[in-house]
Amino acid sequence: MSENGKPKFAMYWAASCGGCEIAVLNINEKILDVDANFDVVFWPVAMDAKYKDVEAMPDKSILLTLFNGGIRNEENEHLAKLLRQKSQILVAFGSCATEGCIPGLANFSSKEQIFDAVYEGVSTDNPDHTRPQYNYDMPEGILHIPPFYPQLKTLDQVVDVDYFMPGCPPESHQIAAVVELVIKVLNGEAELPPKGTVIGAGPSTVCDECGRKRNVKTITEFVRIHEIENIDPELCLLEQGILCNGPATRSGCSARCPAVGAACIGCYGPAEGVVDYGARMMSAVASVIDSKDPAEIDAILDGIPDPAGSFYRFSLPHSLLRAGKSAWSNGNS
Amino acid sequence: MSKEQNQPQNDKERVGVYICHCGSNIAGVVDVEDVAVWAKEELADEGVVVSRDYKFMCSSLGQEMIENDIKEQGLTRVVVAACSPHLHEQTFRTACGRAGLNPYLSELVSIREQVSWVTTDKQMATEKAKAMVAGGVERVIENEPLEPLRVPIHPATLVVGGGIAGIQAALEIADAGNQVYLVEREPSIGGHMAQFDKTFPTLDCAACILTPRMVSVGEHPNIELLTWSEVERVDGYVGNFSVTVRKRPRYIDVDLCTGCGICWEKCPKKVIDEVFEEGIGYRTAVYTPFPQAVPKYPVIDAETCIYFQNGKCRACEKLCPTGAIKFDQEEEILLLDVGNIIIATGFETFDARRIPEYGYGRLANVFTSVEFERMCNAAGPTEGEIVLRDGVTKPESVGIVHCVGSRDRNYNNYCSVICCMSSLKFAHLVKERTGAEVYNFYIDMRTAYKDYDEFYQRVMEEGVLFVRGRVAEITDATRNPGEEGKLVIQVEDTLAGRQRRIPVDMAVLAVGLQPRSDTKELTKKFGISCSAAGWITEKHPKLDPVATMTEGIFIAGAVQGPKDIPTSVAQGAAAAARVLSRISMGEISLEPVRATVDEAKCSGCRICNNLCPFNAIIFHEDRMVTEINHALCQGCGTCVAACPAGAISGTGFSNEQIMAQIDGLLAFSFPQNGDLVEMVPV
Amino acid sequence: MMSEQFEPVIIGFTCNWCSYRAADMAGTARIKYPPNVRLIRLMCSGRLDPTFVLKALSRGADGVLITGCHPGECHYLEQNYKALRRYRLLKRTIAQLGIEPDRVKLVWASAAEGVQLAREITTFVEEIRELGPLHWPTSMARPQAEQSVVLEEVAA
Amino acid sequence: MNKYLFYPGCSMQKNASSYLDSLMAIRADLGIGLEEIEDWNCCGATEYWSVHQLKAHALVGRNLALAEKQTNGTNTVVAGCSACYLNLAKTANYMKDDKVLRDRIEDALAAGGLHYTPGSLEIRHLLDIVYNDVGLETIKSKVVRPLTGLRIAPYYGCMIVRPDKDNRYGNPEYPMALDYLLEALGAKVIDFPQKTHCCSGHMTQISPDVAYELMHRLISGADRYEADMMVTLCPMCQLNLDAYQGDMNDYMGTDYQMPCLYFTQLIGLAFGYAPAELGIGKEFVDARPALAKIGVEVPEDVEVQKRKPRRRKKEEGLPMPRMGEEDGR
Repeated sequence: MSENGKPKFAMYWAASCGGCEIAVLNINEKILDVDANFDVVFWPVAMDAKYKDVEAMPDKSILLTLFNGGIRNEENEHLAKLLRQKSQILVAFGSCATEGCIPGLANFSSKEQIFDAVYEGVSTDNPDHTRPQYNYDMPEGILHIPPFYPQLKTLDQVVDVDYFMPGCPPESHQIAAVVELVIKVLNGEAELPPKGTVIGAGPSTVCDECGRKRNVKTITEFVRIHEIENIDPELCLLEQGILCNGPATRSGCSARCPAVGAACIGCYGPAEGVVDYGARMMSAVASVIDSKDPAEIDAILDGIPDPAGSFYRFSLPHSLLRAGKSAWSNGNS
Repeated sequence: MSKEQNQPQNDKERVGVYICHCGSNIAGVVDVEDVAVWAKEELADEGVVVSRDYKFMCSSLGQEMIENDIKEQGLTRVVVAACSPHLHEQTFRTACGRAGLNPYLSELVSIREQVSWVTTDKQMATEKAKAMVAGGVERVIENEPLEPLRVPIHPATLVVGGGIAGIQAALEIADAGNQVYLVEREPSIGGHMAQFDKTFPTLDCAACILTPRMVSVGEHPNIELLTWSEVERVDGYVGNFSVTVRKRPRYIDVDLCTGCGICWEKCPKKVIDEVFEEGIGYRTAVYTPFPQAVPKYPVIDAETCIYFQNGKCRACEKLCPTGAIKFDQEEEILLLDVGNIIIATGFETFDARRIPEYGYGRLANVFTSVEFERMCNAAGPTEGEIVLRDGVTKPESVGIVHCVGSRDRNYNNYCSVICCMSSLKFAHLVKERTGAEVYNFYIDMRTAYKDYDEFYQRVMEEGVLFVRGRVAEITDATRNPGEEGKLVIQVEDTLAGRQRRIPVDMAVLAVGLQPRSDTKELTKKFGISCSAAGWITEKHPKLDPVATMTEGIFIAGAVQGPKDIPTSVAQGAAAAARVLSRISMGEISLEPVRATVDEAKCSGCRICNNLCPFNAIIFHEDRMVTEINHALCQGCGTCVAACPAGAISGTGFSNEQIMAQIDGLLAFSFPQNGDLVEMVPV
Repeated sequence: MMSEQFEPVIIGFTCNWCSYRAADMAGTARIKYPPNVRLIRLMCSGRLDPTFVLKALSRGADGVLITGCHPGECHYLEQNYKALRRYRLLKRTIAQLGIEPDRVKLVWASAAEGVQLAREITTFVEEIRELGPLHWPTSMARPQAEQSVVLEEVAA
Repeated sequence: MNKYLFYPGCSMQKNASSYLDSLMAIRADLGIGLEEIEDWNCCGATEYWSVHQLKAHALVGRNLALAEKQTNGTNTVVAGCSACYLNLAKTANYMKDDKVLRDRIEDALAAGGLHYTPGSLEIRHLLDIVYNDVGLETIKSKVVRPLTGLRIAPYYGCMIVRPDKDNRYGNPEYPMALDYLLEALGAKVIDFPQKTHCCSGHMTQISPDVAYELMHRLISGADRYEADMMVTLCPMCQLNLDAYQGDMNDYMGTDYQMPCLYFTQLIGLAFGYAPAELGIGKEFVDARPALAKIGVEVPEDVEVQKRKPRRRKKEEGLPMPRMGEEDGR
């Protein structure tokens, strides 16, 4: 409790795009409830604050911390540990923190490959082949930038996490609901869910909220969305040959993408209890391919040009393998 | 969510591990003591509190050991490392049950079939055994207490095949007061046995002993006989099969037909009877295969009937005293509900044309044993006269060639069992009826079983000649006047150690038995499996020879492998006994391996909807959720693996069990430099 | 930590009705094959969830052998085709993750084919030996371990 | 036009020239292009193999090496002579399977600056090409003078079917390829029991009495079936049955006049070529009387043999087994 008697609230972004922050602002007037009920002590995007201020806080003095973004470098991990230490409730907020999300796609490549792309790429003019130095001697002393990890990790891979809130970004109405819940809890009107619960999402998958008509599924070909003349606005996209991740993706987003004719790409992550999101999609999609002949099966599968990308777009760092072999051999070879 | 991070740490379960020596079967290769000690130490964190090794875990003492530990040590899980679950899983589950532990909280790890019997390196074997025990322990912790599914048994039984095995099975079950449907493809029951004249070794007449059985089948109030019919498809599962039978049109009204026989006496169309007469006799277009046929009603063979071919004739119709001929009869499709099925579809004989050097089909006087059976039969094409192909000349010398298509890499590797004895029978009949010189050309004489070898002695005393050696060729290319006009049998006499050319008037090829050519369709239809050779696989070669891997489906007679009449009859009765015990129990309990949908998680995406070949998956449009019918579910788990939402769980083989087993199996790698090293930190 | 000959660890998934019985038969017939493969019994190859394969690979298996009834001989009529389809897709996916697709192999073996199964296992063990260890760093199970790597770099 | 590397072999050049002539006459109709292997040498026949195995292999190896050098567009080597075919095939296969032997042969070849890659060539007999590549349909379509009424004993000899792993001529124990081929030409082919028995090979030189006995079996066999002639596909067989038939008759006290021609000659006749173009007339046992049956003009001096009509058994009694499609053509 701070002197004004309000519980403390913090929000931090690690390796992320900032969309989660915007999503929080998108809860509109509800944001006022946040201010009314919380004392915002640390939120780099919204207000000025120094790490040392946080370090100075007593342990567990922050009631609620929404942590978004993955763990990409030493600084991210340091802040994750620091905020864990200072917070009572640490929420992995958004797809990056829960699963790795788009930044996690970097786990297909080794650190070298990433640096090559960034510092030597066609769009880069770097005649001296300069690469970042973690330590650099200056007259003023040693300059230090946080080392870049071989892989991006999810929040729960570096610290203990209380709740997980998926979404890229989490739907604003879900955020509002969570905020509301926490406030209720504060006023003793509700109970916190058990530790480890996924909050701000449904128990089932996107199809549950999807309005499209569904039949028994058999897939004879896969097409990219731009390849078909007119998509049936009523019919299940998967049945039209469009690789839609809806069946394997946790509900909670109100099936926004399928609703407007765009395939679900899986930002809400796996359903309750699922160990590996990509494996679920693979198994489901492959099972309904309408062929018994290996050659024909392969021909149909050719319609999925980038399986790993399609099935692990948001969840690679949290999948069983976590990263491609090159990202593993990084530094270990 | 964070399940992956915390390794399976288990503080509540108390696991007992038991390593079986199986005499020296396992202990001879695997260091069982070491495995037991290791499990106690290394798997303590997993909850292993007891770990023992014992000579024979399946012995009553071994089982008691488990029971006592459950009671005294309060074990909540049991892992036995011994033989294949297909042998003793039930044994140890029952033992757990006796001690009050849910039977399904035990696991049997197969370190005999999968380790000691297949591995030479003892250290490697021991390490593999350890890994498998670890896998078993991790898995058993995830096991849930289950109750076996109870399935009611429909009292009716389907018997497929009306040979002697099928007849025996049908009678046994019907006599016990239960409904039997006996389906036979041919117009009459009787099978191969009905073709024979005499049966070895007693030489009693086949018809005399078979006909009474056939008649009682025909008259039996509890047997519905469906001849000229075939099983189309089989749905359902043990206790509740529903079988579709196609009844081909006889073109005879069996209610009017008296079987007087005028129709086939007067039928102008004669055709070679390729089936019952094995191609050396004729029948008419309307016919019964043989006089004592059951049922007595003929069939009209539309393929050959003049009326069906070119719209004229109808002689039989005109002449039938009861107007029983019905050319407009159509095929019927019958739907039968049965609880159990006995398959007794028998065998086919080897096609002697495949061995051209024996000249069958080219040289008139080369006969197959089945042709010869018909020839010997008093009711056969020659009224039992043994004559050459010209139909008149009696042979002065006959050569009987054994193992034609049997014990031969080029054709069938196996021994056809009955040929030695039937060849001896032929030799005797030839002697008896023609006094001709008879040669038997054999590889080995195989006359096991009661009174068989005595018969062999007797035939030898009758002066039949035996030449040990595989026949190279049967030819009409003669080399000297002595061979003129005869068939020359070229053979290496391996006792005399020389090549011999033996001229004979008639050669009889003892063709081997082989699986029916439509065995593949049979196995698909009934969901059973067959060996590489094509014989139906029994549940256990020694201890369960008449059951199949598929619950509720039994086999009897030669469909399971070459067999003589006594054994086929015994198997028919055995299969019947198995069915009867089930009928009297009224229900059986099945493995509770089933899939279940968690409706809260199911999004109604319908991915799983057409994955089930047993139609156990139902979609509820109203609630937009999928449900699985446990009665129809066979527990394959395909839908469990396919569900994108992870909403379907499978008992007995749950994700948790399998994932845990993987963890256990991989927790320790192969020994590098002798001792175990961790592969992945557990 | 490598001994002179690399001994791969392989997880094999078997079907209760065919390949598992084939394994039994191989045993009963005392047919020898390398001990590198540890079998897991499923009711049907159709039960095979790609998750299991990824799990095995992530836990240190150098290869995964999937076995089922021959096409058209599935005890559950046609579930082995589902296994086939998943297998084809899974190989494509792991290839993108830099894992040699040949580390996962699907073979058919009927209950009667003990000899064939033993042969397949022997061949596969050799193939994986050729490929060498999958070499998942043990860090996989311990997130902290990469620290050391990073710190070395920092020192550098 | 299928192209093949052609290995004529010594006998086709000399005593079996009629085999070569007839082949050359019909090859265009059959649509087979034959490219002779440059500078080929003897195949070792039958004797050299018993003299020195390795040298014999090396001898054949040279032919293979030369053939391999010549492969353009085809890697199939065709031999008309069964002995040549067998020897070429034998060495080619042994070199594939037996490393030790391979190396030793390679050494020998290397000495001559040659090399053969085991498996690079396919060795086949002419009948195999005609029956399996050209095919009966093509042949039927070219027949202008069907050999109707000509009763032929098809004689394969022992070398092309032992071994015949992939059953190119039907069941090795009782091949049918030549039977079907001759039927396609319109001839009546007898069911010749000794079709794969030994012609006696070089027994004529080593122990004539054995040779005469063996030949007698074949010729009397053909005669018993009232064959007008025997048809062969091997110079060695033809030589024995034709050139030594007289001596055989003297020795056995028989009087057979069983002509023996090459299957290529029969194809030629059916395709309408004149006997002379096919080397017919060179044989010891005059074939022309028999050929008169199919209206091939015959000089007056020879009088057409009249055969007593074969007394057929009345088709009564028990039916014969029906033969399956594949054997029943």
